[in-house]
Amino acid sequence: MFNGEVIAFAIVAFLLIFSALGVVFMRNIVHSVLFLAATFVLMAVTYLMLDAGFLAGIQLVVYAGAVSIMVVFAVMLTKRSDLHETNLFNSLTIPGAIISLLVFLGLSWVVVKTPWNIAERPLVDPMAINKIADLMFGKFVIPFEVVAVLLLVALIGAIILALEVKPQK
Amino acid sequence: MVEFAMHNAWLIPLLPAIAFAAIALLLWPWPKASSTFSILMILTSFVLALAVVYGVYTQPELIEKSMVYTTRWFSMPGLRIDVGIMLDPTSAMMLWVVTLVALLVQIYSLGYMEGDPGFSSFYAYLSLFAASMLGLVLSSNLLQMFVFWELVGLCSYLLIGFWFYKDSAREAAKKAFITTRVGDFGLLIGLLSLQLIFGTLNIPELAEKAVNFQNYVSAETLTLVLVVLFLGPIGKSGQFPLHVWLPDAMEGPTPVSALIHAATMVVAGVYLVGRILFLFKEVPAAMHVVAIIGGFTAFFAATIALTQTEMKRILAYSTVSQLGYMMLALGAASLTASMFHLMTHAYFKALMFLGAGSVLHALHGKAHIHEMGGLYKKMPWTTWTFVIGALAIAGIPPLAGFWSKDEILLVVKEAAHEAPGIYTPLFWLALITAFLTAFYMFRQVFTAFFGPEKPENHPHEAPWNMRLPLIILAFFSIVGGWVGLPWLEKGFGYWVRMGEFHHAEPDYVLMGVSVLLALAGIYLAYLMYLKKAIDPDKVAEKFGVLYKLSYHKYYIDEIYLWFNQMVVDGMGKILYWVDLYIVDGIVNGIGAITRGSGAVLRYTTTGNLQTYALVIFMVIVIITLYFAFGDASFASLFLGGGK
Amino acid sequence: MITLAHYMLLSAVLFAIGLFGVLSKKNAITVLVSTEIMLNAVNLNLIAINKYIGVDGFYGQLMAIFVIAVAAAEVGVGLGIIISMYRNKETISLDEFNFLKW
Amino acid sequence: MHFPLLTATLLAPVIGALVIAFIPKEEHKAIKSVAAFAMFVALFLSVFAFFSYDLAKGGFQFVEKYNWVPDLGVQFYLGVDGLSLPMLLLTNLLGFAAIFASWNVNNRPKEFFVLFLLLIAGVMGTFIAQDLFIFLLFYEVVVIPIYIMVVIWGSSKRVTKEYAGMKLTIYLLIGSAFLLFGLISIFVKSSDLLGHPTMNIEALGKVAFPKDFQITIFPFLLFGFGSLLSMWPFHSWSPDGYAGAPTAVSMIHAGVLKKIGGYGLIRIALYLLPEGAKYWAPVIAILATVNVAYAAFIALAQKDLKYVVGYSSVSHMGYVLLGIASLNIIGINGAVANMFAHGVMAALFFSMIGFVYEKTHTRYIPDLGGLAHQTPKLAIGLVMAGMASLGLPGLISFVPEFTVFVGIWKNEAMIPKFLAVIAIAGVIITALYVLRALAYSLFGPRREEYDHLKDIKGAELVPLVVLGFVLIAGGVLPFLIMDMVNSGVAPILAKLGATTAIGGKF
Repeated sequence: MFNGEVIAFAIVAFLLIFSALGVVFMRNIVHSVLFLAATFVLMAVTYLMLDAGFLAGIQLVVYAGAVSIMVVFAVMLTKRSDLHETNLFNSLTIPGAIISLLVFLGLSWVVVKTPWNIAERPLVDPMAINKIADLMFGKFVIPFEVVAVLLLVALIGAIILALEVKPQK
Repeated sequence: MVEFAMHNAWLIPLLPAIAFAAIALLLWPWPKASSTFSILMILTSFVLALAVVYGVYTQPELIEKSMVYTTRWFSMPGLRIDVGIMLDPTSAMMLWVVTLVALLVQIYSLGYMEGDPGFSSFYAYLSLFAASMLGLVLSSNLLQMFVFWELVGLCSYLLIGFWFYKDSAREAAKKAFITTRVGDFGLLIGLLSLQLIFGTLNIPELAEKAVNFQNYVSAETLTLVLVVLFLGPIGKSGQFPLHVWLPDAMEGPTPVSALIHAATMVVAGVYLVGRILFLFKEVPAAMHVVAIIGGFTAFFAATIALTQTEMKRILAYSTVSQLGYMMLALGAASLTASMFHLMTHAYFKALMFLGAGSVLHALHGKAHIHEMGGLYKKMPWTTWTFVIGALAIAGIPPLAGFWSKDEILLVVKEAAHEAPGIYTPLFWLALITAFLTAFYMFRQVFTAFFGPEKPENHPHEAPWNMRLPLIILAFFSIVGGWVGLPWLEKGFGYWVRMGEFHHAEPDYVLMGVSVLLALAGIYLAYLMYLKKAIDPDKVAEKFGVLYKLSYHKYYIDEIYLWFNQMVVDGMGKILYWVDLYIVDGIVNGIGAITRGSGAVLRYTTTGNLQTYALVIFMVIVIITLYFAFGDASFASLFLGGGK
Repeated sequence: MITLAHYMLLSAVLFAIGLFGVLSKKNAITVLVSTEIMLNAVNLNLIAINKYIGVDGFYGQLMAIFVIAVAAAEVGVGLGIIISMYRNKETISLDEFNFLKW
Repeated sequence: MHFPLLTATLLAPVIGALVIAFIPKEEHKAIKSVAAFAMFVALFLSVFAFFSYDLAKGGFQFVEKYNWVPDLGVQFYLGVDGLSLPMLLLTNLLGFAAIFASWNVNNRPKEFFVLFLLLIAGVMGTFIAQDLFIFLLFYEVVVIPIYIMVVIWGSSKRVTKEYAGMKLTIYLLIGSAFLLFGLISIFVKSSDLLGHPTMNIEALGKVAFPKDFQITIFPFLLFGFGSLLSMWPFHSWSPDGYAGAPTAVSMIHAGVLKKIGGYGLIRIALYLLPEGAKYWAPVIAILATVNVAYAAFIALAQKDLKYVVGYSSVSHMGYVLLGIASLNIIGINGAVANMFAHGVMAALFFSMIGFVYEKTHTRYIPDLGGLAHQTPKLAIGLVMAGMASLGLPGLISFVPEFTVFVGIWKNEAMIPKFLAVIAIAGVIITALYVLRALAYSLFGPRREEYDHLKDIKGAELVPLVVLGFVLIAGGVLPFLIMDMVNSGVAPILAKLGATTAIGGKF
């Protein structure tokens, strides 16, 4: 029962949940962000366990790399002198917790109750990246291009939003 | 010519209508052209009317069976209204009267209305009136008659209010229209009932069906219908209790009073009842109502006329009284007497109104007889023609009024043989009225035209175009009654009648009594107002309350005014309040509830992003829970699957 | 034996944690970051399903790539908005931003 | 393929609106001329349709029918019969006159005339659509322009124009909500009975709805259409709405829009649910009598000319309802003709009051007076409208009113005589308030403060001439309208008569 796979999953899952909780519960925003980076990395590990190496790579590059850095920049730009007590709960904590718990229970219930149509053999293909590329530049080329445009627009939008507004005279 | 006129009698009302249209659309900037065209048209109508009268005279069969041309006006299953013309001696007589008086009044107005800013429109209205009145006279269908009936009412309204810058004229016009409207309401209901009972409003067909009306309706119902219908004539012909508008109508220019409120329009009620007298004859109770209303009005109006001081008002009450006579004659089932008096009354009353107009013209609008006096020196034509009119109305032989009034007294006396309970008092009332008539007429004559001259007045005789109509009408006031002399074999009564012709023997006793009463009235007036042997003020004091009642017209105007202001307007105000605060209040209340709930519920919109997210997920949870534990089949309704 | 259900339950836990963060943190950055955790949870689901159910191709992974791309864009814009919020109000506490009302 | 006359009539104002949309907004003259021309074309086409309609043949003519949403049985079905044609003609007459009545609109004329032309197209559509769906569609097209026009170009007196516009719109929408419920029930029921969906009114008329269903659904249609027709107690939008609305909207609203209620009651409620109508007729009669008397009394207490006419139109709608309640061919003929007559006369009234307001900046009767001195032509117009309003014979409204009276007088079984007497007595009160309003605003001593007023002239005369002509022509030659109406009402009555006579007593 306790083979390597299970143990690895248990450890990764524990760490993942722990770091995610850390993101939410840390009272210092910097600590929060550190835990976030950990979460992203651990997520990449999970992907690897699911035989999605390419996705794991993307996860590392985009999330653990770019997004974390961006968040750090944001923290830096919005920081105040004292970084303690920068990441507090609001007045909705208890209802929020209840709702979150209920959502979790609901999701779990769905997961457990649904008779999943599990394939006989998991899809494991070393040439996955080729197949993905084929799909991306074949069947899904239009969404791909749209996402590209979206990224461009987001880029410009982010610049404009973050741009210093000159005080008008 | 005669043949042409008989078959194209519709031209008679059409020509003045053309004059109206031409003036209203085209000629109004040129007063001279307007009046000339209008007079030309009415003159042509007059000539055609003469031709028709002659034509009817040569065709005695029309007495029994009128000549009728009809055409469809509108129809639908169960309702067909025709319009047409109906020629018989009665309508021919009316054509003659209306065209004659209309023509003379239009000529008279040339002088009377000279220089008035509304000269053209005055002629337009007069033409429209002539057209409507002639149309009414010729109508073969009661609804058609009602149409013209209302149109003459409109003309009356416009002409009473002709000097609309006067508040009094404006009010009088309104009052006239509304008072007659009250009557028309009854008339309309009566017509509706007749239409539904008999299925037609064509007069000839009604006449055929009236004979055996039991096949259609019970006598009681028919009586009720006719009494309600009679409200119309009560209103139009100024009978009690709807007489109040007629004296006020004297606010209009005097030629209008002569034409509309003396000679023609006000007799429309009499004419209408005369036209359907065959129905009234079938149910005696309805006849009695007509007779009682007529007889009472004759007496009642005469008592008011005794104390009035405005010249035209005296004449107006006299008109009301004389119309009462005509109604009384109809109530005694005599079309002849009624129409005969209608005709002679048109002559002498138009004459007196035009004479009064001439006086007003000369005195620049002084209306009270006490402000006049000794006018006979400066205005001989006016005075003597007026005296002829007064003698005629008082009933002095051989003037026109004597013969017609005598005829009425005679028929009432005859009717009294059959129903003495009803007609005997009315007969005595009529006799007293004859006395009163003579008295108040000569009170006016002696006060205004004779007696000492007032130095502040500078009267002058009227111009020729005003004198000419006076002379012509005076002529007819003298000889007009001779067509109905009781000794004639085929006199007026042979031609204008309903039912069998029966030649009444002249009743010399009655003649003598009525002449004596008239002379007594004149003599009393002479004593009181010319010789001053009896002081009128003392008499007035002696009669105290009665005098006051008469002077204030029995306070009927005040009662109506009170009713109108308190009850009708009050009702309006109350209902408006109800509308504003209850009907609308409920509506606005619902609106307020909506707004109020919005004002409360808007606080759920906190503006906090996370609250919104919380609510969203809460709902997601609830829906999930519902799927988990609720009625899955209902859930599947949204999701589509699940079966 | 680790099955699909395990991964999905893990994903559900992460999703719930992210949701809790979104609902109950004051700091706008944390809220944004928490949504990233939720998105990651979704991605985890997609990839797991792709492995255990999706026998006929890599649609799940492809979808996850798109999600990542959109999420990256979202973070960029979101942080831009946060910075501009900070510039205007000198704070990024969401409790202070409640003018979306009445 | 014959010339699509009805579509052309319907499109004339729409095209006009499109053309105006491309005219620069400063070109007031051009905008107004285009609007006038578009309405002239529509008027010409509808007059042509009116006189080329084959009375002997009857039924629907100039029919155009295309399937639109087959799944719901919706057809784009236009056609006119003796019921629709007078209404179509009326719409275009009033539309044409209203363009000239608003000749002096200089505040955003472009938007005004575009909205106005769309409004006319919508109203026209409701009258010529023979499909329930299209009918409702056009009806909703009507509501929106009215709201905008009242709120922008209206006038605030007793109530603000915003309130008036809101009230008007909400009432119209509440009415249409009732209506929608009733019509959908009919549609669903008929689909069940027929086995296939249809929205075609003619086809629905052939369905025999169960009696209970008819009795249940009829009140929804009654109150839906009734609130359009300002049936008591759903009338209070009407005076406020007219008072707030600009002249052209008052004209169209009082003149034709209200008539959609009466038209719908006859065309849809009576035709589809005859037994329901018989059951509810006494209620209609009572409400209608209340309408007549109640509104007439309230009109007496009014001091604002537009309120007088507003309440007067509520009162007149009582006659229309009474005619419908009589449930016999005479009464219903009268009701339809009365709608036409009242449309012309109310429009003339409102256009003249509009000019009075434009010139004197007041409609408060005690502030007016003696206007006949300075503006005689305006006075003629008002007097004519007033006389028509009080049912003067020789003008258009007498014959219809008389016919309605015959109708209700005839239906002794359902309408007690005293109701009829009260209703007829309404003519006295009508005379009272009309003559008062006329007397105190037009007649009386000359007022010097109005000496500078100019009488109506040029384009302003068009409403008076056009509507006045119709008033007189319709009054002198009533068969022109009555024959047409009769041909349209007869088939509906044939169906009503075919149903078993039930007392309808409560």
